[in-house]
Amino acid sequence: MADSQDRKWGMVVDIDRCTGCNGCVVACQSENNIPNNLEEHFNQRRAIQWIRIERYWEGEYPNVKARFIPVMCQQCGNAPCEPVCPVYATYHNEEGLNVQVYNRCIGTRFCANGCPYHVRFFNFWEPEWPESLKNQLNPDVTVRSRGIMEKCSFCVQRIRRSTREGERDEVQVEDGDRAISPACVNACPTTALTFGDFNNESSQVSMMKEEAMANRGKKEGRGYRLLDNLGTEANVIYLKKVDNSAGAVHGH
Amino acid sequence: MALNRRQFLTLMGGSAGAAVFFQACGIPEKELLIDSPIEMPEDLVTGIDNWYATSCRQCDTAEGIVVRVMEGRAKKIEGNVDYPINVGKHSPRCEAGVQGLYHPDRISSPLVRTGPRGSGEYREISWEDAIGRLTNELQNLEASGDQSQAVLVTNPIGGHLGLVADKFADVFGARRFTYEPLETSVVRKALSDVFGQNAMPDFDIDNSDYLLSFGADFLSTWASPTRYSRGYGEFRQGHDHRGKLVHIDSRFSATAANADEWIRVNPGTEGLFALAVIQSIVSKGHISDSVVNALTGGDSGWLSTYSPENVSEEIGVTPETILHVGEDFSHSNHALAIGGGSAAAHSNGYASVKAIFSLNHVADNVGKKGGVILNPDSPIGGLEAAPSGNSFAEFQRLTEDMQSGTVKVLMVRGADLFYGLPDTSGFKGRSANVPMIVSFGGMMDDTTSMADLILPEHHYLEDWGTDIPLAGVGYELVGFQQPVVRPFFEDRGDNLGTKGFGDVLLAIAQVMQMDLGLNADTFKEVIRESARELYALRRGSINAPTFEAFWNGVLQRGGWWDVNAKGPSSAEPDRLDGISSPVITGSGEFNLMPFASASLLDGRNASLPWMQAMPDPISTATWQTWVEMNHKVAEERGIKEGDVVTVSASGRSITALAMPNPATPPDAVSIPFGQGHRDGGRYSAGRGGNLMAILDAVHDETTGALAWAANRVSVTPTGEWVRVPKFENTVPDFPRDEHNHVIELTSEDAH
Amino acid sequence: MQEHTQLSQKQINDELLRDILTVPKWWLPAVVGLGILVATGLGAFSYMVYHGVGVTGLNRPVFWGFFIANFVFWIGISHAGIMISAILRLTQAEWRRPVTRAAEVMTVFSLIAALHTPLFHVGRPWRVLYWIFPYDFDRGIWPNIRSPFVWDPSAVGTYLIASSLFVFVCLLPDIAILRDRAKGLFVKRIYAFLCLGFRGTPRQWRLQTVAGILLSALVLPVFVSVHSIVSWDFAVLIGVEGWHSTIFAPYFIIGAIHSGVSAVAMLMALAVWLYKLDNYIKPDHFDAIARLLIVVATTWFFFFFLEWVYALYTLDSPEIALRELQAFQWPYGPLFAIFVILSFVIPVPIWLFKRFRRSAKIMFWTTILVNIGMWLERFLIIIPGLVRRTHMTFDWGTYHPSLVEILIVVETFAFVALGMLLFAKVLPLIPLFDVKEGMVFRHLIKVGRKTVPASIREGLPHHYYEKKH
Amino acid sequence: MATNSAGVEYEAVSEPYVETENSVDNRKDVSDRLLKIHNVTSNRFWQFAALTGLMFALGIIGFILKVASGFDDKDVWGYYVAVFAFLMTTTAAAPMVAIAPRIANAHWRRPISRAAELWTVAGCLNLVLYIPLIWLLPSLENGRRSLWFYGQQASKDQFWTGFESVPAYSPHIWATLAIVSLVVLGLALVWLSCLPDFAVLRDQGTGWRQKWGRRLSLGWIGTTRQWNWQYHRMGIVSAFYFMMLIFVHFFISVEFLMVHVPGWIDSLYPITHAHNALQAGVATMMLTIFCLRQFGGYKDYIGLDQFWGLGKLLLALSLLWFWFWFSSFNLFWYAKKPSELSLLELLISGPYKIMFIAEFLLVFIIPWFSMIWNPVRRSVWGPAVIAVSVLLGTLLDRIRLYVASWDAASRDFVSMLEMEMHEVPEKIVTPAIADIFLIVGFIGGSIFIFMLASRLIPVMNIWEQKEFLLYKAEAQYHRAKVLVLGKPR
Repeated sequence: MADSQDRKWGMVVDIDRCTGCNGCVVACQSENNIPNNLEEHFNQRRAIQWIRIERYWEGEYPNVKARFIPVMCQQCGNAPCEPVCPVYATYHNEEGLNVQVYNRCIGTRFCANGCPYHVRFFNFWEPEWPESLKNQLNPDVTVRSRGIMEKCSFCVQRIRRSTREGERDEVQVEDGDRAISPACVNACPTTALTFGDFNNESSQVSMMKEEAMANRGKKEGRGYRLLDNLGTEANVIYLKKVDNSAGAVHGH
Repeated sequence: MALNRRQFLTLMGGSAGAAVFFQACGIPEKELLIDSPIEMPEDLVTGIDNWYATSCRQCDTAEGIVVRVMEGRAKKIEGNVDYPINVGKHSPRCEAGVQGLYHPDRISSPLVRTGPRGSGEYREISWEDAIGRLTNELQNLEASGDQSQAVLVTNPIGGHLGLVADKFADVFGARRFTYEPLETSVVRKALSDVFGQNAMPDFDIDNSDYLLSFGADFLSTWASPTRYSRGYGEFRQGHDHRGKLVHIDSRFSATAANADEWIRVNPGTEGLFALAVIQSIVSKGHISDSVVNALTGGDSGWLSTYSPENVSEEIGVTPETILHVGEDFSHSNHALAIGGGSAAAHSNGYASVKAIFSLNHVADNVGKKGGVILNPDSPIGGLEAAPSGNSFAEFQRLTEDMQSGTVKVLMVRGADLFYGLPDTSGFKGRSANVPMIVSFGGMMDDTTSMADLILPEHHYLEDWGTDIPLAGVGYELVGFQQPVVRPFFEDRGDNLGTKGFGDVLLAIAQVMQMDLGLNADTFKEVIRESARELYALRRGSINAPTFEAFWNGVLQRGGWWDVNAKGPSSAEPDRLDGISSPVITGSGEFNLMPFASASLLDGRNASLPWMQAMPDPISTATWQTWVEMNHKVAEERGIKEGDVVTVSASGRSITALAMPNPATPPDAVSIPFGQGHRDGGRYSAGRGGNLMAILDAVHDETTGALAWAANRVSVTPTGEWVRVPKFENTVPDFPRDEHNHVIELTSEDAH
Repeated sequence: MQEHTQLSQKQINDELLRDILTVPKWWLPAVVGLGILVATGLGAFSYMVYHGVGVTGLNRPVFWGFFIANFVFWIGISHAGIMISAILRLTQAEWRRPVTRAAEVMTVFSLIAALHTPLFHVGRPWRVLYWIFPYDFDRGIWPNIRSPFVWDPSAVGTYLIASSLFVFVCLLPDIAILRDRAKGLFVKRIYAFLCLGFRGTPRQWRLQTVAGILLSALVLPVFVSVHSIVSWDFAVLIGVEGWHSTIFAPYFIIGAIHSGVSAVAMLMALAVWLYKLDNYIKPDHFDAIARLLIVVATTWFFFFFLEWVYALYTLDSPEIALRELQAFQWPYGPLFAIFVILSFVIPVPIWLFKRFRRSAKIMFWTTILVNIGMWLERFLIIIPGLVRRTHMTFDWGTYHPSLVEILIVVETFAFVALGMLLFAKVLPLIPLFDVKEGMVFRHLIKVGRKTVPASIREGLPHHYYEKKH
Repeated sequence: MATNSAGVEYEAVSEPYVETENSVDNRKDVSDRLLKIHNVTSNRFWQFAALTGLMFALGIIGFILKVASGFDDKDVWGYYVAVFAFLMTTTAAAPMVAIAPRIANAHWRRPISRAAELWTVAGCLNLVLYIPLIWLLPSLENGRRSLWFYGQQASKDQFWTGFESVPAYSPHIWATLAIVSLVVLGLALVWLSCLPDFAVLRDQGTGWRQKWGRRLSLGWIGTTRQWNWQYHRMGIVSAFYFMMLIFVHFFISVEFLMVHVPGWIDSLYPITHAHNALQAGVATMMLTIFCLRQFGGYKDYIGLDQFWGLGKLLLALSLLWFWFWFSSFNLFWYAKKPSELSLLELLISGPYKIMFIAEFLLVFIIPWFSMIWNPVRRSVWGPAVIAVSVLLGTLLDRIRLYVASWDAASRDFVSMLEMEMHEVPEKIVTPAIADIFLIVGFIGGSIFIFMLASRLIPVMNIWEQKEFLLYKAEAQYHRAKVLVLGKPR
């Protein structure tokens, strides 16, 4: 990867666009060979969703609101999960991604405790598919065995593939290319998710970040990071929801 | 060597106790080899992938999709960037297509029933045999001259498949029914009256700045959710002015959750609300007289009986609410009103929806930016969008015929009658009098498992097809569906495996020497032929020197469209009538607010694990049928989350899991459709409760459609408790974010 | 002092070796019973390895549970040995003598018990090799030394080796005696081999003493580091509310000493009861250890108090929510109450009374209470934090241990008990030579009308031997 | 060489334990000899006293200057608080050297316990120094974080909202109570332990000493009952003094340090603060007994044993210092929370870096790596030199922490409510002339007071010395004479 050194992948999530439709969730499941979450997995609170929609309630009937926020691995620049892994199963790659090396992982689950966003998932059981459904599995993504951690990878397999094919055909993978965007980003019907390279000033995410973080705190600057006070330097920027309901009580 | 290493590692692995155990039970070798992490699996070259364009059949809007195919297997579905309806976007349901394709419980060859009906005992037969048996029956009818005793029921299918089915039916003389559990006939009729169009118009949510939606959960399930969601995204942040969404509904739906204001009205009074808004606007005179006359038929006197003051009582809101909605609506530049869903599912549904859509005439946005965009007719003669389903009333009549034995052959395709028709219709019982039920289902469902003969059809990813969108995009569009993979069961040979529905009909027609007038003997040919008509037009998205080039272009881009071939730019308002108050049956203490599950819709996707496991936007519940009720009410009744409750409406009842939340109106409970299949593969059979079954037979006055939102139910705990399978974790209260630590909000004035 | 009884060396040998050379009748049933428990535990472990960690009650976000709590507990217990024998040795506390051996042996066994659980709880136990050993299996990458989980095995390992050595060095003279008294050639041979030809020459004694003192001095830093590191397994994480507290290292250590020394006191009582060692373990010893316990317990409670004060001092809503959960909400509230009462409120006031301090029975029960309390303490530090009462209320979790976990935890207890029993069967649980030395050192001084126990002062500064001007 | 039955070798003691020119076992002689030393006051003493008195005068000037400068801007007061804290960690902690070994029945304490207790007299200065701080202590009304949980900014649904009834000025009240009671307890302690010696002054003393001896000895005649009471009272008062000392440090470290630095949540710090005090206290005593031995004429009584004992203590304490420091530093540095990183910058890596490094050397490196050698521990000069380094280090530590945090508190970019410092003061606060006066003056002042007090109160604990004679004996062990020490229970 010749040019990979100076890439820093990031995402911008516009909560004001998100409708909580779970499109991203299913897209992610289908792209990343996430085992089928059966009923018992939900009941054991061991369901795996690399990206999840969190729903928060505000107020009581009739002045009630449900807020949705998609939460995936924030690919922290200063990730709490990284230093604590005893076997380097999780490390920071040269493109600013927080990658999980499945075959090194022994499942101490230290990283999962370190993660303040709870986006790391553990394979408590051996993942199983009916024989015929295995035909759907994505050959670019490892099927994780039991006993190891897994988490959102920004669909690193897509980044790799498109970069590789880009090199093969001597074309630059340009910003916002669907081939390099994660499955959730391509799926999102309302374009709430935008993916790109923060190191490239002209990329859409960079400009959105610029615009959003420029005047933080003010009304027009909607950008913020999740639990920023922990100093994780997350590479996912959230754009605040705008609440213009009559008599809105929340907000700053 | 391997064994040594394995012993070495296991023994050294600190778990000598278990080592012996491994030796016995055989941990797979790969488990014990430590692979090189330098080579990330993502770095491995795994072959070349191709993306094929086709159209999705998971829901009624056939979205354009591209399917990633590697080594002859479909891997991933994404939206087709070119396709006008859902430019590159897609709904969560589309993704699950691949699971349908590779579902472990697909039927891999024609079956004939050996045991009693419903026993599920079948025997494989060859296609010749199967088609032979069906044609025999049909020929007998033909011989005895009562072809009308053959009935062909399908789901709403447009395009060429619809064409073939219709032709087959009327050439043979069979009765043709179209069935959809949650009927759109009310909305379709209302639309055609208000805008003079059979197909649904396109709603330019993108450019609108004030969106008034009545009952229609358009961000999740209603009509063309993906397209509307795309618009919604732009509507929110695409322009420098953020649009305002006001949702008027008797239930807190996903759309209500995203609305800036959710105005809760009593069930069945959405239309009244709309009418009151119209009245307030008319009385204020923010509207041209011509429109007023057109709407009121000359004298606007009768309208005043629907003034906010008069109806607010019945609607259950304050007159001020209606007035300020009227104000905002009439003062915004691009106001838009859409409605349907539960608003249409009442005895006054037709009148309500008509009033709702007439608001667009009041806003005078028909054919304008940010308004209602009308669709042109289909570019190909005879090729129509899918029709709305026959009304419930008609199906009741059909069951009576079945009772009287005038239905000999019942051919069902994609319509799960046994599941969807409420018990009041008596369909289940009366089906016993039908000598032969034929199903074309590719997978067992409640109907197919009752069939005597099963002719499994292809999955849509293996089959040809075309689509004239139900909710068009304002210009001519024909979607093309092509097989992206070879039939999964082709290894079973020509005489077993699956075949396309169209092909089977054509084959039958051939055997019976019926001329369908399609001058083609395979379904693909049919499509190719009419593609020639498109080619002949010499315009639109694909201009090619030769037909082959054109054909390839069409298949590559997943369809043909002509952005210049627009629909009419205006429509005459239709006269409005008064709206009667809704008929609500049942003696229970709660209004039953059914809703189409975001993933399972009316139940058609229940067999797919991803759909089952997809959290509901509001309750985040999965895999089950749940009852949303207000948490205060639940507390009073001592019901907590996960309590198994019996929901009974006028005699019939289902059990479901209580799911209290702060948003459900105290006087209502809402339950999703989609679960409770008797049969339907390992993932859905016998799971949850079938809400359809317990609905009472209330009809829409005009169309006779089933008013599925017009029941009152009682909820009684059974005393059992099971944990609701949901992704949301266990919390004492509902997840709240009072201090806006997680979701930060900026508060801003509406205008 | 009234208990001052000079025992002849023969009597000491006879009494202390009695149960080694003969089998008491309760011994076999006890061993069998414990053996069954251990076997069950290992069975449960194998079951877990075969089916996956899914058989535990762990879930998202509660990724650690009983196992880790148990791990911390046993590490805590293991601090008793060094506390008693090293620190008291360096400070020349006479009363330590009969107790040291039991404490050190318990250290060794509880360390092994502690090492069980982290191995058991990982997702793929058959791969832990390259976690624990800094040897890279030609993968070009070494273990991540930034991780406390790499510090852990090294520290605990060192501690285990050091304390085993310590035990062995202190055993040499006694094994020699066993060699001389053992009947049966084979047994003799074994003891002969084990005692490395110890014959009690002055040089051997000098070496043995020096080795003991050196080891106890050198093991002290390890002693401190082990539990600090264990505490950092939690404290380095900002992801879990309530764990990231600077006081954790000292707090864990003082807690460890609290539970460890209590465990030793319990052992002493047991020894008196099982092996009839009233001649060696006297009320005086209980008195001394109880006074030590009072100091330790109070200090520990102060640290505990500080941890809480600072949690509340942050006024951070998740922190407050966590504390509310820990102290007031089901199921942790009641457990919390029990923990505080058992590990401090009940025992310490009791120990304040000399009468109770000097009663083996009361010391036995109070110290058992303390250890129940301290196990709960570990549980209450780990789980309530992990159920994540954070701002992301959507992910608040719960945790219920499964049978497998409980069985394995029970196994660790059974294992330590079994280990002690077996040890006591083959080697003396009370150091003969140390007791004898004590007898030699012991003197009496008459002050006015009352006699005061006194002892020969060891290691006087050398300048006493210089001739002055 | 002798070998006992267990085989342990023994060197015989060739001389009696207390090394005096001509060894005595007679208790009367002990008191006579000690009184003799006590009664004479050399000129050197007066010269030194005059010097310290002069320093004290400077201190008073500095004090007045400070108070005159007003209480508004905090950064001016940084050094002042530092001096206060320093005295709290030295003079107030020194008595622990008497208390702790006494509880542990360590005989080596006997010659130095009185000197240790005597330092409490200097505690009066701390009280004086504290008074202006009452006005400087921020009240709870501006919603600052505090031990007293006056949590205006805490959300209402929290279980301890009851604490909101805490008056806004509770820190002031508690602080005053704590410090006053510490000083009172200290004075009580020294008086109690002096009772028998006052009696000796009364009986054998002359002139004004005898007069004061009569007044202060409270009719001590040494009955058994009086002795029992004596032991009990001393036990109780010492215990209370210890607890109060810990509390005061807990208190100071929070109310005078942490509240001023947003995001400084360091639950270990009170322990560290108290521990620094113990360390400095030991150092103070080392220096004290060094002076007493070299210049005070107590050479015969303050043997190497005392230096050895203190040396071992200091060795352990300096190791502990590192451990405590590392425990918190490691967590702050590892977790990389912005609030904590800025804290590290303020206190360690920022403008005060040099100070920190110096302190690290003086308080940990030097003591640890020198004291680790027995020869150094067992010498007279070694401990004395190291004591100086430790005291210097402690002074630096106090200046670094207090000046830095009070400086931070005075900045406008820091509000009491915040949990994080967004900026860190970029340069060190230079001491004003008044500050230097204060530092020099009040350190000198404490010594001055100590010296004056030592004229009336014997710095050598006569009765404990005498008592010791009872508890030691020489025993014949085989061919050797060995020392036997009694440990009363």
